[in-house]
Amino acid sequence: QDKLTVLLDWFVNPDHAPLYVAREMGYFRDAGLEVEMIAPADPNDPPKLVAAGRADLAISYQPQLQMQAAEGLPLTRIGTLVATPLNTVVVLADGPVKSIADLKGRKVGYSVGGLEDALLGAMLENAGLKLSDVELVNVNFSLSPALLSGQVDAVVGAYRNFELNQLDIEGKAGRAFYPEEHGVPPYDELVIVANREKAADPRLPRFLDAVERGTLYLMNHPDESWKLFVKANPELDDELNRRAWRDTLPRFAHSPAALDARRYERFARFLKERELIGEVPRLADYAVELR
Amino acid sequence: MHDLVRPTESARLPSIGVRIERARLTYGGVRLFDGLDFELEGGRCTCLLGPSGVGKTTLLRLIAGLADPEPPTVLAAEDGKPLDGRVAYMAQQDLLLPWLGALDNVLLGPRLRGEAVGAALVDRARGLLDAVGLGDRLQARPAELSGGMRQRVALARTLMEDRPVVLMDEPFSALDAITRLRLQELAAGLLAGRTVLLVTHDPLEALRIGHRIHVMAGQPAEIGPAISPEGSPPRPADDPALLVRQAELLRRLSS
Amino acid sequence: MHDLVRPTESARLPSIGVRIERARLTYGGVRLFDGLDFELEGGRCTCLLGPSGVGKTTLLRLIAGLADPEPPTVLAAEDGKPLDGRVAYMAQQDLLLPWLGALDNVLLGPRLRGEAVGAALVDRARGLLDAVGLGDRLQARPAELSGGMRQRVALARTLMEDRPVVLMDEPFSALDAITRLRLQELAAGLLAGRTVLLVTHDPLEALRIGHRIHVMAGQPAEIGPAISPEGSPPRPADDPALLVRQAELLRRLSS
Amino acid sequence: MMRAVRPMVRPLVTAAVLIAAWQALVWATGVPRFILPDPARVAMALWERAGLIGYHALFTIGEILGGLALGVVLGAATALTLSYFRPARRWLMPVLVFSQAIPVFALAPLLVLWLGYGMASKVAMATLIIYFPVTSAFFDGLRRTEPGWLDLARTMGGSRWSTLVRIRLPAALPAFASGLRVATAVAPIGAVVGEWVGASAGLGYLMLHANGRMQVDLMFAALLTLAAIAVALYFAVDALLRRALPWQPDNNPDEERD
Amino acid sequence: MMRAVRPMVRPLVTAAVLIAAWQALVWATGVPRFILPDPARVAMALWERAGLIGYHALFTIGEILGGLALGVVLGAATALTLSYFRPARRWLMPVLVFSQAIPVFALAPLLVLWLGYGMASKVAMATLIIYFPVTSAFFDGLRRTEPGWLDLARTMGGSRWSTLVRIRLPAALPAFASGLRVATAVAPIGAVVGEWVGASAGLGYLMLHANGRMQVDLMFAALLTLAAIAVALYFAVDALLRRALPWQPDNNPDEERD
Ligand SMILES: Nc1ncnc2c1ncn2[C@@H]1O[C@H](COP(=O)(O)OP(=O)(O)OP(=O)(O)O)[C@@H](O)[C@H]1O
Ligand SMILES: Nc1ncnc2c1ncn2[C@@H]1O[C@H](COP(=O)(O)OP(=O)(O)OP(=O)(O)O)[C@@H](O)[C@H]1O
Ligand SMILES: [Mg+2]
Ligand SMILES: [Mg+2]
Repeated sequence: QDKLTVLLDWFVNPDHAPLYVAREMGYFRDAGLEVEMIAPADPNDPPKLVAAGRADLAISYQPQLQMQAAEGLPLTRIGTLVATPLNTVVVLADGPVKSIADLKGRKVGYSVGGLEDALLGAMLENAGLKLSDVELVNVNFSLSPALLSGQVDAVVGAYRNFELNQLDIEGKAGRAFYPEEHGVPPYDELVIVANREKAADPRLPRFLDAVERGTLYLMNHPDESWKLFVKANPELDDELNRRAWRDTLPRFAHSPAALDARRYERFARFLKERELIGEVPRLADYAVELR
Repeated sequence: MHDLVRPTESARLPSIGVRIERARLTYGGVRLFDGLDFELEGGRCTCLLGPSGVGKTTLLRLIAGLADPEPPTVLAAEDGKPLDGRVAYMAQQDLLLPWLGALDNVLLGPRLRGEAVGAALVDRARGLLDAVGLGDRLQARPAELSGGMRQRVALARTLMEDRPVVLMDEPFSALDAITRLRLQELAAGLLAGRTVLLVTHDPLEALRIGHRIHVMAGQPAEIGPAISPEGSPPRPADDPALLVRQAELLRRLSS
Repeated sequence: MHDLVRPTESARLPSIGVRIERARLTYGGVRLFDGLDFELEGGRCTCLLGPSGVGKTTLLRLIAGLADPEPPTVLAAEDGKPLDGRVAYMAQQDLLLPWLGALDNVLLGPRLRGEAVGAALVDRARGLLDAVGLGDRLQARPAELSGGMRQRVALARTLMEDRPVVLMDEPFSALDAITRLRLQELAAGLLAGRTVLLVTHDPLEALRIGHRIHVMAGQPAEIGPAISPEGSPPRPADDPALLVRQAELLRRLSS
Repeated sequence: MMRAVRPMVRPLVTAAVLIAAWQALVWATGVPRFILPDPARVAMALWERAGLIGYHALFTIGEILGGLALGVVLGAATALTLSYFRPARRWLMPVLVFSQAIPVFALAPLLVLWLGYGMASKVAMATLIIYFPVTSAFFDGLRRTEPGWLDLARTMGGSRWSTLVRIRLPAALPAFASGLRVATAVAPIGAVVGEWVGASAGLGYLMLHANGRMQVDLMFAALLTLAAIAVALYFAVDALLRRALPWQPDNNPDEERD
Repeated sequence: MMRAVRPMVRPLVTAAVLIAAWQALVWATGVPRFILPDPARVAMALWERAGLIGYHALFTIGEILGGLALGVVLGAATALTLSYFRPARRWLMPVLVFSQAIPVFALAPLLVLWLGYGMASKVAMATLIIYFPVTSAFFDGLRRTEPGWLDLARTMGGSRWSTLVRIRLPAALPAFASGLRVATAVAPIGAVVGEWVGASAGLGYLMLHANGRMQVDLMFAALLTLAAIAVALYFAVDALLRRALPWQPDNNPDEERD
């Protein structure tokens, strides 16, 4: 059994379902791997630690990866976990904001991830506004509470599978504006990154195969998978996670190891346009399809 | 004598006697007092002598209301009113506040009582410090004063209090013989007509300024009968009659 | 006299004289000493009297190496070696450590020097406390002791030190006349053969236990010529010759 | 009888009053339950998830105790160094203050890189938080020694070391106790912040987790547990300190007799 | 001459030594630059982004000063209340300790809900962090008054209030100063944590932002600025306190003459 350390992007949540299903179903064991999963508190840390050689793999985000690659971090994507964006701009359905253009002059809360203001800027420009037409407030830990309690009129960085359900459970309907429908190129929300120098590590293809098996089992047996998931994480057994689970299912990458090169290049150009990166890094330097 | 240091109304202060009866007090299982009776005659100076550790300070504190006597102790003023607010107390340690200069230390009483400290009070405090020989060290902090100087500031502070009952615990112990004589006279003059209890280790001092002198001894402590020297204090230090009395006192002390 | 309290080797201690020359010291712009000369005769007890605030304590601290004199001050022992480690110092305040009991306070010196505190030392400390009348309060913390008791503990601690030069600042000031006489005798006995400087305010005390007696006065302070009473200390307190000398001393003090 | 019962009753009454105040706050301000849930809800979470909370609490208690022990030892050692070496004081003090101003998220990757995701990085973080109050208070105490005692020690021929052990240290104990009290009160938050560095157990982890997933009841239940640990620890240390320093005056104005 | 120059030179030398140590650490451990950049890189960021950093620093300084002022005033008031009312002491103290154990992220939504996203919520956060050290140290000082002075005040007929003002307070000032020193050192982190709660300006915000963007150089540049502010503030307060308490013994073991 080879040991493999995976740093999650954040605390365990249904986005990580394929990993947990693979573990609970014994797919990792079958692949000769003993996988340890660790949750950090700051999503920015895991890629750094993988780049520094402290862990084998990290779950990160495609935009972050591209920014990190542009900063010269020796990271490379080896797989995809969630293959669509999850990020959205969310407002209350019964609030005054019916379209992106209605955000003019309003307060928008965000949690500093590095990307959110760029996303919002692109969406606003798509609607004929500028980023300076809204007031941005970093609300860090509490996107939904800030929105629900009327502290802000909209939040960016809310996940479509989570925050919308959260609002709903609290009895308020939310309205989501999807970035990919408002001028932002599509991207992979969750990717699996490894240290570039160690991309040839023979454990990695085995790991991806196990994740793929996990994903497929998950899609074939959603209810059994849920049971496996909450058995491993009993604290997640609640209404919100149940709903998030359901909403996340269709978004998992059906073929985790596959790389859509154009998608990455398109998004890299977007990042450069938004001045989040200085130069468009070479794709081969930060994303591979393992063989 | 400085006129300033004597408050104008002092002549009108009524003299009150103080009586303590059946006093009982225990420290750590040891009965310090048990059925102790003692009386301060109104308007007179009572001196208390006795071996170290016999309980003189404790008795003073008891009268000042600072010790917790046990029943059936009775502490009463002659006029039946409580003693609170009518006692000035000078402790065995100087207890000067280190952050205040000499003058401000002397003015502590009025300030604590929230009295308006006007020119009159300040002048009186100055006068008292001058009288104890510290007229040129008004601003000096305690740390800059010698032991005897600190004791003199504490004495000035006590005299500033202008109370009908004055309790003093070895007020001159750190002073040289000459300064001591001068300050004994000063105190005797300023405190004339008050009820004074003065603890001292110097028999001659007691004989010079006491109307009545008691010796405390034993465990539990007992207070012996009064010696009342002739004449009125302050008596001259070289009075031969005092020397005779001194021998008697020493005899009582050593018994 | 208790045998225990006298360390066995004390007889062998060499007696060293101490000389201080052209001492100069300024406090806040005031010259306390300027060209002061003073000598402690080896093996003798020198007593120092003087008005409060004249600088007695400061001089003592200077000899103990605790004050910073200015040039051209010279401080020297007769044998030419430095005084460090050969001086015992008893300050005007008792300076007992509040967290230690009486016995532990007396044992502070050996402990500070890292000596092994065995039964012999403990017995000697006990003996000293017993000799100062505190044999039954060995464990009492300073806060539980009367002022005079605290002074006695400090005295015992100083005697415990067993140094050839002993400096004591008003060591008996808080004691009653009888205890004082007893402890003067005890100290005189235990310190016989040592070089002692004793500051006191009591002329009789100086006359009883001093070989040489000096009066300090003035500003800057000057030290007068020695008075050397006949006979060897401790002299009896009722020696009529002492009374004559006392009058002389008082005259010098008041001039 | 009454007196014997009291010490047991008071915490209960305090708790009851606090809970009532909390409930009143919730009613009065109409604060939404995803921001501040009402006591009943939290009690339920506490009850239902007792096992889970207890499991995580064990980790946090371990971190608190570890951080406290290490922080106090290091803090005391630093205070000694500071007061014993003038150069240390001049050069080290700014560094210490400097270190206080570094936010966790800047340090977290470094700590993890060097200490890993285990207990060590959390204890290090708790230590860092506890360290400064102890150092500062103890150092202040060490330099406030009554000069007369130091003179005495000097004439007695005490070495620096023995003067330290026999005089400066005991004299500084009340100040040290003061610092220790503050340290005890902040230790739990230190441990929680340490879990921020990355953890898979501990009350801080549980809270963050619950917070991130809007399990506000569970978060507050964990928070209550943490606070209870903090209060218990504080009073234990306080009682210990009082017992250890019997010579120290301890009077409160309202106990002055009139 | 030499002496006059020294106080200016020392901080520069300290800084130089620290920078050298930092560089050495980077070389020795080979820590990657995206975790700990080397000094030159950070200096560059500091220089290039001076305007940006300065702009954010102003906010943070404002928050620190506000929090410090409020925390000290509230802390002092609480200490007085605690020492003057036995009930307060019995019932309030556990609540205070309790409050210390509440992590920011639990409090943040509440604070923001009540105080908004402006300066107020950050000042509140900084206040909360400063509050306890001040309260605890001052309270300790207030109850350690020399009993003799209290006896004196009693016989002199001092009211509780005047005894407090004239005796207890000045006597507790050294302890208060001790607490204030700790408070000053933790105030900057209080402000940064406050910005964590939700902000659109301030060094904490800038750091978070830079962290998210992987601009590690900028993050460390902001961190250095914050730390410099902390050190400057600490030494200013320390100098002030020493000047304000001239009667307090202040001796260090290494200044003992041998
Ligand atoms: N630290 C100090 N700062 C300023 N002045 C001081 C200091 N210590 C002593 N003095 C001054 O030096 C003088 C001598 O003080 P010292 O304590 O030596 O007197 P003394 O002769 O021992 O008096 P006493 O008999 O009252 O103890 C006094 O005027 C005192 O005010
Ligand atoms: N707080 C205390 N706790 C325990 N015992 C105490 C306390 N205060 C005083 N005592 C004891 O009470 C006795 C009397 O003390 P007190 O101070 O009254 O003596 P004193 O007659 O004034 O002696 P001195 O002449 O030495 O000042 C002493 O034996 C002392 O040890
Ligand atoms: Mg007494
Ligand atoms: Mg003196």
